[in-house]
Amino acid sequence: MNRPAANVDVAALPDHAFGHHGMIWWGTVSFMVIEGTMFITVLVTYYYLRLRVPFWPPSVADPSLTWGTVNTLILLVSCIPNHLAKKAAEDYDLGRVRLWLVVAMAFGLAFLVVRAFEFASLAVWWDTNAYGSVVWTLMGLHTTHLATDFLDTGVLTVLMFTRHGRELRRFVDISENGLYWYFVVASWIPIYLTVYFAPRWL
Amino acid sequence: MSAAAARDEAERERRALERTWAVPGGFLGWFKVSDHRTIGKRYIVTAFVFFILAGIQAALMRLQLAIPENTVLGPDRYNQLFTVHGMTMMFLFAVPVMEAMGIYLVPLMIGTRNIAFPRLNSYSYYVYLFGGIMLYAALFTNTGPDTGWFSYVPLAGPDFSPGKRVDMFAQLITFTEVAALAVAVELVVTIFKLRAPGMSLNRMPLFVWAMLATAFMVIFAMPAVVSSSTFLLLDRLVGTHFYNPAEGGDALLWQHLFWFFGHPEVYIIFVPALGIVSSIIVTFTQRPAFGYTALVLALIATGFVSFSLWVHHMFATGLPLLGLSFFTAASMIIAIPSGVQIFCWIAALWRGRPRFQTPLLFVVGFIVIFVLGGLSGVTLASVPLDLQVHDTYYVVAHFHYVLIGGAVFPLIGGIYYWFPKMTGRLLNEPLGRWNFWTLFVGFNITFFPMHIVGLQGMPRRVYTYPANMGWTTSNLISTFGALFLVAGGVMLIANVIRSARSGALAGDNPWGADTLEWSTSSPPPVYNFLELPVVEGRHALWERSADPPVVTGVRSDKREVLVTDVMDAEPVHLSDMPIPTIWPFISAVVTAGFFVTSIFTPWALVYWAVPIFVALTGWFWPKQGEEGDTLEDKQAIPAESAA
Amino acid sequence: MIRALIVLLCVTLAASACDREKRPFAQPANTTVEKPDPYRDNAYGISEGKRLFTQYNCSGCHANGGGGIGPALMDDEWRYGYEAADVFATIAGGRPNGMPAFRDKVTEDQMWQLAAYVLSMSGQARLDVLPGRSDHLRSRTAENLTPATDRRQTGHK
Amino acid sequence: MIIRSLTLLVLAVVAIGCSGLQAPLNPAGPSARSIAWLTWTFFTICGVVYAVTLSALIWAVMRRRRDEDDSPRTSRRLGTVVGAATAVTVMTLVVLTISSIVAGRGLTTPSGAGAVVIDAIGHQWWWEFNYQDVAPSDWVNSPNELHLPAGVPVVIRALSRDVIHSFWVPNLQGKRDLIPGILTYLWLQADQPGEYRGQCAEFCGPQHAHMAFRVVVQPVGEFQEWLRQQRQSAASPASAEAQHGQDVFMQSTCRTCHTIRGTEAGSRVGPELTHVGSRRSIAAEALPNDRTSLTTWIRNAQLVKPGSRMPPNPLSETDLKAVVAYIQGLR
Repeated sequence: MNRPAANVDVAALPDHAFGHHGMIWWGTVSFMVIEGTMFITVLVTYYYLRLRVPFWPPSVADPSLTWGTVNTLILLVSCIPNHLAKKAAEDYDLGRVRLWLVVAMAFGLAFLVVRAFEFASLAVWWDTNAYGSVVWTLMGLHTTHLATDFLDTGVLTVLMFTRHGRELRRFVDISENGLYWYFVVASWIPIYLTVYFAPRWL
Repeated sequence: MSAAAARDEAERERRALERTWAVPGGFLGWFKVSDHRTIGKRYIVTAFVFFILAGIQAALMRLQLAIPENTVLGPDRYNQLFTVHGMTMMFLFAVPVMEAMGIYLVPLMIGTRNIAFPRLNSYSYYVYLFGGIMLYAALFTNTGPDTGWFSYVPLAGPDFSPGKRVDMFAQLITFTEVAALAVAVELVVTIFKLRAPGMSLNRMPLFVWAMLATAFMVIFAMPAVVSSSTFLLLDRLVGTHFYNPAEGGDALLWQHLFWFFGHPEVYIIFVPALGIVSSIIVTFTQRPAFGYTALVLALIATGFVSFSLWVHHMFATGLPLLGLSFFTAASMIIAIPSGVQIFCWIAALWRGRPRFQTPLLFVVGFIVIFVLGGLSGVTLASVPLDLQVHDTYYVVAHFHYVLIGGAVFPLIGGIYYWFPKMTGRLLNEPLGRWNFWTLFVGFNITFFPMHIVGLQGMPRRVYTYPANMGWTTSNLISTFGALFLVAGGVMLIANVIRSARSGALAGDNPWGADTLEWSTSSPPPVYNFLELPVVEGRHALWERSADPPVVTGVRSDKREVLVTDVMDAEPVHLSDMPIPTIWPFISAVVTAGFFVTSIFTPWALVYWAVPIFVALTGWFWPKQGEEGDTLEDKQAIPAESAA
Repeated sequence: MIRALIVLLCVTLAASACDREKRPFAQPANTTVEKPDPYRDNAYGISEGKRLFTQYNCSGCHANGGGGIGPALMDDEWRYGYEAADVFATIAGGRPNGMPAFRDKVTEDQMWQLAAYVLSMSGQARLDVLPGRSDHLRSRTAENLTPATDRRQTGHK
Repeated sequence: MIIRSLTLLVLAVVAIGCSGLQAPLNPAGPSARSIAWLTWTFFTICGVVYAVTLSALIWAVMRRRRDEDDSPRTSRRLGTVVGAATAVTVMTLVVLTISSIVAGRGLTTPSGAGAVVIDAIGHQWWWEFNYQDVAPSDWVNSPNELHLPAGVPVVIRALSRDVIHSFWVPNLQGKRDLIPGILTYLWLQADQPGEYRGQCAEFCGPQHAHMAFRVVVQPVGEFQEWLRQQRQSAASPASAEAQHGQDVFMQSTCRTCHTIRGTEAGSRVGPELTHVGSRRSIAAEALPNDRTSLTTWIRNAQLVKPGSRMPPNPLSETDLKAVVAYIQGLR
């Protein structure tokens, strides 16, 4: 039987799409919004607690800048391999994807190690006072994101070395994973400024 | 080709779809299921089970309060009951059941074959289920939270709430928020990316708009309470000082964070109900929605304004009055969108030819009750007035009017409305009318006197009261009314059980409704639609041409759905829905294990890190039978269509 | 099989949780407790003990368990025994060199609560019943963060 | 149904009007009065709105249908009506908001000078009222009974020693939370001598329900007299039995928590008992202040207020009788 012309034929459409054309992007962005909101609530808590006391940090030393700054640099630089991996994925270049993912992993390892030193340099414990509590929570929350993103990227890297790596969909996953990596880095900037400079400037 | 050939063709297509979208069988299959209809139904049923449990608790409380100085329940048990009642209603019934309606209906309403991220969907269901089980295991082992669903610190803090009762509160929040946030993400993506071609935003059914607004409110409101309850858990478990004034913490911090979530929360419950009301009114007046744009804008406005009201729960804390006045104004403003919607609905009823069947009865009942609740809400927005009635039974009356009247009545109406679609059988109509009148009368007898006793100075959350205060009569009346509510609940359950087995067959579209879910069979087949529809107007089924156009070229040998663009729902690409697997269930189990363990020791994170990682990897690792196009196929695809 | 497992789980849950969460409010007027150490593994009793420890100014001599005029209570040294009954005896009857007798000043029930708390100070109770940090200036690590000492190795010294 | 609700509402108004000692709509002071006035304004306006909306609904549901209902003209008309209704709503809300803010401004500042300052301190589950004075020896501590001079503005300094409570005397003023770590002030004034009831309005644990207090408003002279009398140290035992009672009190668990000025009992754990005999009730309004209640309370308070901080006391019947006699003598 003959259909009216209005029928929509989609047989020729691809089985994946990058960026806001695809579903994965929307999912990733939604989760970024959720986690971003959570970061904001903790940051708001930090400044709210700041207003409750005359001196900041209350009765403890400022955190030392060294390791935090080192880590910030590592994170910023890690955007380069991340960007290249993302780009390689968007033009389906399996070889370069593999290469840059591995490099990104190396950076990931680096900032996880440095993060350990950061905790040591905070000069306060979570149960010393409310300041210590909120600082440790901020750092802990962000470290969780670093760790999960690191492992997530790790799984993807392994995946790209298997036969599944040849599936076009995976390149979308790589691209969106890159987006999430940017988010983790971006969310660190306000936290870095808060944890390390709020005690000095406020 | 000949008609016969075409019929065979269609039949072959149908068989193929049956095979592809088949629900996994067997014992394990039960845990693998990931289609939105099954999960949605499980969500709804579970939520109603919790609703019944919370109802029983309410009945017990009414029993205790029936007469002054009553000793049916001691303070210890009573406080656990009112706390768990509140938590269950908020976290285990109202929010989940509304999202569940979305899970079941949205994909059908927008003409697609499954919800986005179906595995996340089943994961969220199990996390929610385990959370509920944890809370009730706690209640039955005398570990029920006893500091109120708002659990103000320092009462809920380590110094004044020994044991693990409050930790159960904090962790239940984590459970339910994880589940709710997951569903919110699915709904946003489903609504934005899986709409049938032609269903541009301005043609979306009002229910879908409501679910979209709700999903966004969930996304922005719930992180606040996740943070605050985590702080509480940390204070109790590892000695942080977030809420310890002596060490720079602050008791009001909890209230700010909690109510920043807590106020949107009530709109998260209420807005989907508005969607249900609009759908029912459109169908039972058999007229296009009156003031569609106004209604949509009202939903969005409600969503926005609901984030600027939280302080009106804190008028008595002694914050500066100037600030309070702002929140008075904001709380007044939110009455405007609600008003607009009420007016539109009344206009729609005025203009249309309403058929007074049970669903519409519940909607009219909703208007009668909700307007009163809304008006008492307006009185509460006034700082001086609130200072007198805050934390009295007046407030109890108010929020039961807006939550039961504003959300549960439409919900039950919605159950009567969509039950035929979900089961293929109509609920019994006469019994439905009885059900409505019992609930309506019972509700008013129970909750109206609470306004009075509140204005007579009876505070909330008291396990008993003296005889000489003149509160006795009102309380006795309330308890008497509760009997009607119990009866009404029983009627609903009886009706559902009887009709599910022997109700009249519904057919595809028993009410002559306008939205897409009524175009497929009742109950819908595993693939929802034999041919994905193309939408030609705002009221899809009322505005479609004689021989309606459909989407062709979607493969039936794999779980393929059509992804369209956000604004105009133009086809963008095809996407394979993941096949059912056990991993989301396993992930939910380890998540639950982690949450419960972390009530008792901070090392939980260490113990469960590896299991969680394994489970999630197992979840995301590509499965047999869902391979997509590869680099090799790409060479084959012509350039222009690949771009 | 699965049912059996669930039952088992419930029983254990109930067993541990019910001791922990009991709120023994209405005791008989004349509290002579038969069972020694009635507040072992009872979070409410221990936290009441903690409250009384401050209100009855035990800290006056024992600091916050850190010790001062009186001996420290947070360490694992027990001159007069490490059972609740021993501690109870100490509180009730007093000891040489300054520990007064509280027999007539504090009800027996409250002395058991104090004993339970004193033991919990050095982490000698189930982790899930130990009190958390208090809403005061931080004067010590919260009880539930204090590492438990192995009672069998220590004891009389 | 609606009719029933409305009649109930009317009945309610009557009920509220005449019921008494803890009712916002039975004001006995300027603040409570302005709030009550505001309340009635709100109720009237909201009542009218409700009536109009419901009549509209009933009409919409009941009216006979016509053919021109579906004409676009009708829809346009309805649109205008809805628009108008919305406009009216907005104006009503503006009026309500302004009236609320105006009424609110009056609540924060004392109308007259010479305000008496009283500390209201919340404890689980009783109230402590401190009347400070230049000489600490002149301070008066009156648990669970707040005495106020009539017609004089009083400032309440609200604090809490443990969890959040809420100070609420509906007949005089709206409520104010007592929050640990935060000091807040509340102004109130009572016009006429009389007795009112206040109650904790923020959930504060097992005995939240039994955390009330008595407000005694006296003419200024009487109030001063009461203060003077309260400043006295405790009366010494009048009878042999009372004397025995005092001895028991001092040697038993009682003195561990309670203060009786003029004796060696000086602990601040529980309420001060120096003038307990003069108070109308005991246990934060849970029991009347008479022999039997006192006996029950001292023997095992847990039977009256399960979870309260007052422990059951192992006293022999004679000792108990004696203590009660002694306590009652502390006027």
